[in-house]
Amino acid sequence: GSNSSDKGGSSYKSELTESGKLTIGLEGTYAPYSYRKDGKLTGFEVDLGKAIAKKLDVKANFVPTKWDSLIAGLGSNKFDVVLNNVTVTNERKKSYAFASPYIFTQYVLVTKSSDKNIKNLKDIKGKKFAEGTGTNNEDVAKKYGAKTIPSDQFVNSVNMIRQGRVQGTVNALDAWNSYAKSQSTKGLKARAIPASEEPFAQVSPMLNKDSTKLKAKVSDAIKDLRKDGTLAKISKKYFGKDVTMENN
Amino acid sequence: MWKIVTDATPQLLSAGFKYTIPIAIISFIIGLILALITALVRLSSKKGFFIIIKGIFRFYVWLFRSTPLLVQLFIVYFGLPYLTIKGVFPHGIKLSPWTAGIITFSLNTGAYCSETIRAAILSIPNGQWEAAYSIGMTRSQILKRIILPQALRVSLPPLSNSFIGLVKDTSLAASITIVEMFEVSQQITAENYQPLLMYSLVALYYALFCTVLTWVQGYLEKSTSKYITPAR
Amino acid sequence: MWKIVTDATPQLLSAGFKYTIPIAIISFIIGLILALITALVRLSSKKGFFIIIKGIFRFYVWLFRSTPLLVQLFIVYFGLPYLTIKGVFPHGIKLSPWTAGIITFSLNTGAYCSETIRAAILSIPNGQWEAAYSIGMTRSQILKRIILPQALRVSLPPLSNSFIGLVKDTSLAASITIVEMFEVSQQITAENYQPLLMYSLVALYYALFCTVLTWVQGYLEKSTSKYITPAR
Amino acid sequence: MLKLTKLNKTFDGTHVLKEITTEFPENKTTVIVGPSGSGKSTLLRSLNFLERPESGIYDFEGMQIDFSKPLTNKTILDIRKRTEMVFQSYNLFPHLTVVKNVMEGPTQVLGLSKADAKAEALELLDKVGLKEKADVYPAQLSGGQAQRVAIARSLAMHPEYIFLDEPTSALDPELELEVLKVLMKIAEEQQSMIIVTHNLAFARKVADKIIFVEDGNILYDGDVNQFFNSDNERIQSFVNAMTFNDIS
Amino acid sequence: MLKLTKLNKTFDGTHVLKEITTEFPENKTTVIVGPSGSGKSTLLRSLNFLERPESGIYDFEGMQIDFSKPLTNKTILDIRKRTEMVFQSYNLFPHLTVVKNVMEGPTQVLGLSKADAKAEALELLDKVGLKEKADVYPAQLSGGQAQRVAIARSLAMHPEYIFLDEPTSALDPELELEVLKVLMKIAEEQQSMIIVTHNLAFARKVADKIIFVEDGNILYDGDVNQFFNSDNERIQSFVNAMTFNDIS
Ligand SMILES: Nc1ncnc2c1ncn2[C@@H]1O[C@H](COP(=O)(O)OP(=O)(O)OP(=O)(O)O)[C@@H](O)[C@H]1O
Ligand SMILES: Nc1ncnc2c1ncn2[C@@H]1O[C@H](COP(=O)(O)OP(=O)(O)OP(=O)(O)O)[C@@H](O)[C@H]1O
Ligand SMILES: [Mg+2]
Ligand SMILES: [Mg+2]
Repeated sequence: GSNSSDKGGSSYKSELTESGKLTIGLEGTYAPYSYRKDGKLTGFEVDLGKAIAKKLDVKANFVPTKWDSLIAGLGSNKFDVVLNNVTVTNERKKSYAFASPYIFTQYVLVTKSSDKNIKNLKDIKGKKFAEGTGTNNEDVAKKYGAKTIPSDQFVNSVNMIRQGRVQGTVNALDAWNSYAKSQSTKGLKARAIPASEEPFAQVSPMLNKDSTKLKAKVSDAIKDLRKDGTLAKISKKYFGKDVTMENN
Repeated sequence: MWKIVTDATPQLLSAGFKYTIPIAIISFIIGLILALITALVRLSSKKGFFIIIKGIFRFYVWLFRSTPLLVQLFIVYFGLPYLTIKGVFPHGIKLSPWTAGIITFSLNTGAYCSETIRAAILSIPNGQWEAAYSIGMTRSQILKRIILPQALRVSLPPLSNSFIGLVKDTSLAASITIVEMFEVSQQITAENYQPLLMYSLVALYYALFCTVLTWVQGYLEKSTSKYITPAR
Repeated sequence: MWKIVTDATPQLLSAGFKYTIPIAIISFIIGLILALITALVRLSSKKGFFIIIKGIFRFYVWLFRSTPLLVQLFIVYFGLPYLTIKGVFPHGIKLSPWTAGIITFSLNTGAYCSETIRAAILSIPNGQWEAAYSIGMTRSQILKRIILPQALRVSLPPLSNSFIGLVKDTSLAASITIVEMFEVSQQITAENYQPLLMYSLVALYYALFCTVLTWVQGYLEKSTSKYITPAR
Repeated sequence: MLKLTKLNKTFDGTHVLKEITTEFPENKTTVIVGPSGSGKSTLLRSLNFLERPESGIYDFEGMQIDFSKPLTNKTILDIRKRTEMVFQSYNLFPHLTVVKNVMEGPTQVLGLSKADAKAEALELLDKVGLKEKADVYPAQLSGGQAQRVAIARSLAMHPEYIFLDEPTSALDPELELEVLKVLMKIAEEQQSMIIVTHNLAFARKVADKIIFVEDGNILYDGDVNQFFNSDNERIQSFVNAMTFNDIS
Repeated sequence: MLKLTKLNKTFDGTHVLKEITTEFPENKTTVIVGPSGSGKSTLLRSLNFLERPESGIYDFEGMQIDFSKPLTNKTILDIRKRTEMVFQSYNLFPHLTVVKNVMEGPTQVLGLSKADAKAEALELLDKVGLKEKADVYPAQLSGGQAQRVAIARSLAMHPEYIFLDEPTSALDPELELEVLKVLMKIAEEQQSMIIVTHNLAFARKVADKIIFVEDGNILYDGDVNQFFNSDNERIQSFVNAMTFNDIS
């Protein structure tokens, strides 16, 4: 338990879809955020979910599903919270509540290494870019005038660049790093986008707007986890560095 | 590469046996029963109030054939909780993923297969009905003992098409939070970044199951055709 | 809510007319031709070298019925580029999304429909072959003029099942980067966060198209059955 | 006694049975003769409700049925149980073996045990000379054999009335004779029968009453000898036709 | 002249045609008689390759066919074009109108124009008394009508040989007579015909040669008058059966 939420007592528990459990929605197909290793769901967000649940004094219950289902499921109370690398945007704030951020994501611009035309985001105008439908990566690519091609997994985006089907992808630097750790990046180049060019995206737990008490509780938990170093620890485990601080 | 295969296999098979196969089999059985009832109702020549019942079944077939299965799953699982009926469902109809999945897959299969069964029944010559009628058999006796055994032979290949299609469609269950075989393969892909390999592997396991089904189909085709002189 | 519908409709319909409907229609036509050829080859009683050809068609049907359509699309689009054949395809077979989509959907439809057509041909009584043979008609004349017109009647409902299924399956084209109707609905959902509403809306447009197909099916069923005395 | 009063039946506007009024006495054999397409089959099928005349009264052993009114299923089933039809085109059940074809009615409709039904079925198959074909499927029978099975199947139901639509038209004279002998024996046992036939020699032997139908009208209805010695020109020419005296 | 030498045919081990050796003269009518199941249909169907005997030599107008060797499609097609079969069970094409049934062969196989084929088809339908049924579908015909269409369909092909398998068994005596008259007329025009029939009166009138088959063997093969006046007991009892003198 933490002191800062004592005024609400444990009344947030009445907002849980399943009593005694924090039901967490995620895709499970996005390393290193959430993915399957040796038959078990693992990843940064899985560890984070467990840590938050512990702070809330409930059990963590992970429910992997598709992106659209994550949104729909929050609406019809199938999940309490979505931990899926969701970036906070003004548009999303209209429909959902966001607890305090746990990752600040730097963007990366991935292209063929032979590509001399695309150096920074301004150069992607009119180019074909592979982006996940509904992601903030897609938003950024669109903002800079790229023509986006749907691609539901990061690895498919990379393959499309290799096969010359698209010119590049705007993605999370962390996703790229994770890929580069185990796969060859021959023929590809990646340029991390500095915050001055495009501000880092804030990744937060997404909740139903009605779950006000739960939201406060989750925010407190994240703040606690940041304070006690847990956040940095699991970030190092999965990203090899701390991505949980603003301007990391 | 070999390691990826041996690592992934137990996970894939466990999901297959826990979700993919049971969902496919249970839904197909329920769907077949539904399809049979639907075909019989739609073929009935009863008049009066029965017209309304026929209309309902017509609507059901239309609805489930005309809309995407994914949307059907979505609405049953995520949409029904909004459907509050005072007294009966004060908090909406909240189904577990399993229940929602089985219901939707069954209804969908039932709609498609009812068309197949309807066509097969219509293909049996009238003389068969007449001979059975004049023995004094009731409509349901005739259906059970004379028409359906012959209709089965005609409808086996398209019904098996539907079953095999259903096996693959169970992958949509991932969208209502059931981590079936295909979803597992995608989760593993997220770590090993080998989508082509993983997809081929999961396709292999689908193929194994479907091959067994094809054998069953072949066996049933033979055993329901033994009274037919060979066609050329 | 009304605004969401009116905003989304033109985008959905444009994707529907540009991708969903053309892909479905073209693939179905090619698939039907393929299915017919496959069914005829598999029913042929020719011996010798032809056995190998029959084996190939058997394998084709097995392969495309047994594996998920999504995997097929994936392998044709993402996998074939790795298939370098010296001299012929030095850089692998790189197909455009359209080509890959049409090829895969056609092959898939062909495999399923070949089973339907095979069953329908087998359901025509032997006496029809014999009467036509003794007039001196060739096998292909008999098929074209005597057997297939009668088989069409039996196979219409299951074939229409396949077509309607295909219309919905075109949504998988999104995985090979074709922004068809369903993908558009997901893109809009990504902005407005109303998946249930958007899914229902896109389901409505699928339903409209499938309803037209159901009408066509009904019309064809009537016009191919006019020589039959009504069943009871 | 079956009585028909003012029976009318049309097919797509063609009047095929015109104000038919006649009766079929019980324990007797009534033979219906007439040219092809005259309506004999339609008349016979109406007695079993396989055709539904538009109007007319059908008196089945005192039970009054008005064809211009809707019929209840009970009435139809009741009369079908008490009557039996043998078809021009056999209509054997192709998916059942010969003996099972004969057993189907007794086990399903009369509720006989399988053993009893089988014993009687084999007896009846013996009667029509087909005991050794008991276990083959109808597709393997020659035309004559198939028709004999159909006759056995109807006899197995011990019906009050048997309706036979050209029961021996596919049999060669020898086997026709055997079957006719069986039918004669049943006739002698006072089984009520109504037979449509083109075999006037047989009609003459077996008929207690003869009905001559032409173009949907009854032209003759009564005594057998009077029919064959009629001085009506139409009847004379019809009767003479069968002797093939006219073949040049 | 068609000649068969030592023809053998088995069905699933049952020997139904045993060392059949006989000939069918051209410009003559050969009649095959015999009890049901004796193999008459099988014999006739072998002449048209609808059945494939295991062994035997078939001499078709000088063309030698050895059944123990594989047959070429050309041979089969050639002989089928020059012969025509009328079936016991009509086998009309249900999806074509009556006149189109008759036109199918002439237009598709002989290459006649539609107009010519139609004119002749209507003539032939007139010959069998069915001109007014030209535009209905087979399902709407009575049994007798259907068989007459089948006969018209075969006549339309002007075959060298016509094979008829109980062509009139479903016709009533009056119309049978008309059809028989047509067949007699064709016989007089020296059309080669092979007819399986149970109508011995007709056989006597029309046959130039008679073959009596029993149990897969030819018991008699030769002159018609000798057959009917034979002192062979088996033949006598077969011939007598048709007069129904034995009906008690
Ligand atoms: N289902 C039907 N639809 C339309 N017309 C029909 C139908 N069945 C019979 N007919 C017509 O009704 C008339 C009487 O037919 P029916 O079968 O009763 O004759 P039939 O006397 O039994 O002839 P046959 O001796 O040839 O069997 C015929 O002209 C026939 O064409
Ligand atoms: N497809 C088949 N499979 C097995 N046995 C058959 C088949 N066709 C005919 N038979 C058998 O072969 C024998 C001869 O049959 P076929 O039809 O030639 O007799 P038929 O002389 O024409 O008889 P009918 O006068 O009754 O038409 C019969 O015993 C029959 O049961
Ligand atoms: Mg009749
Ligand atoms: Mg025969």
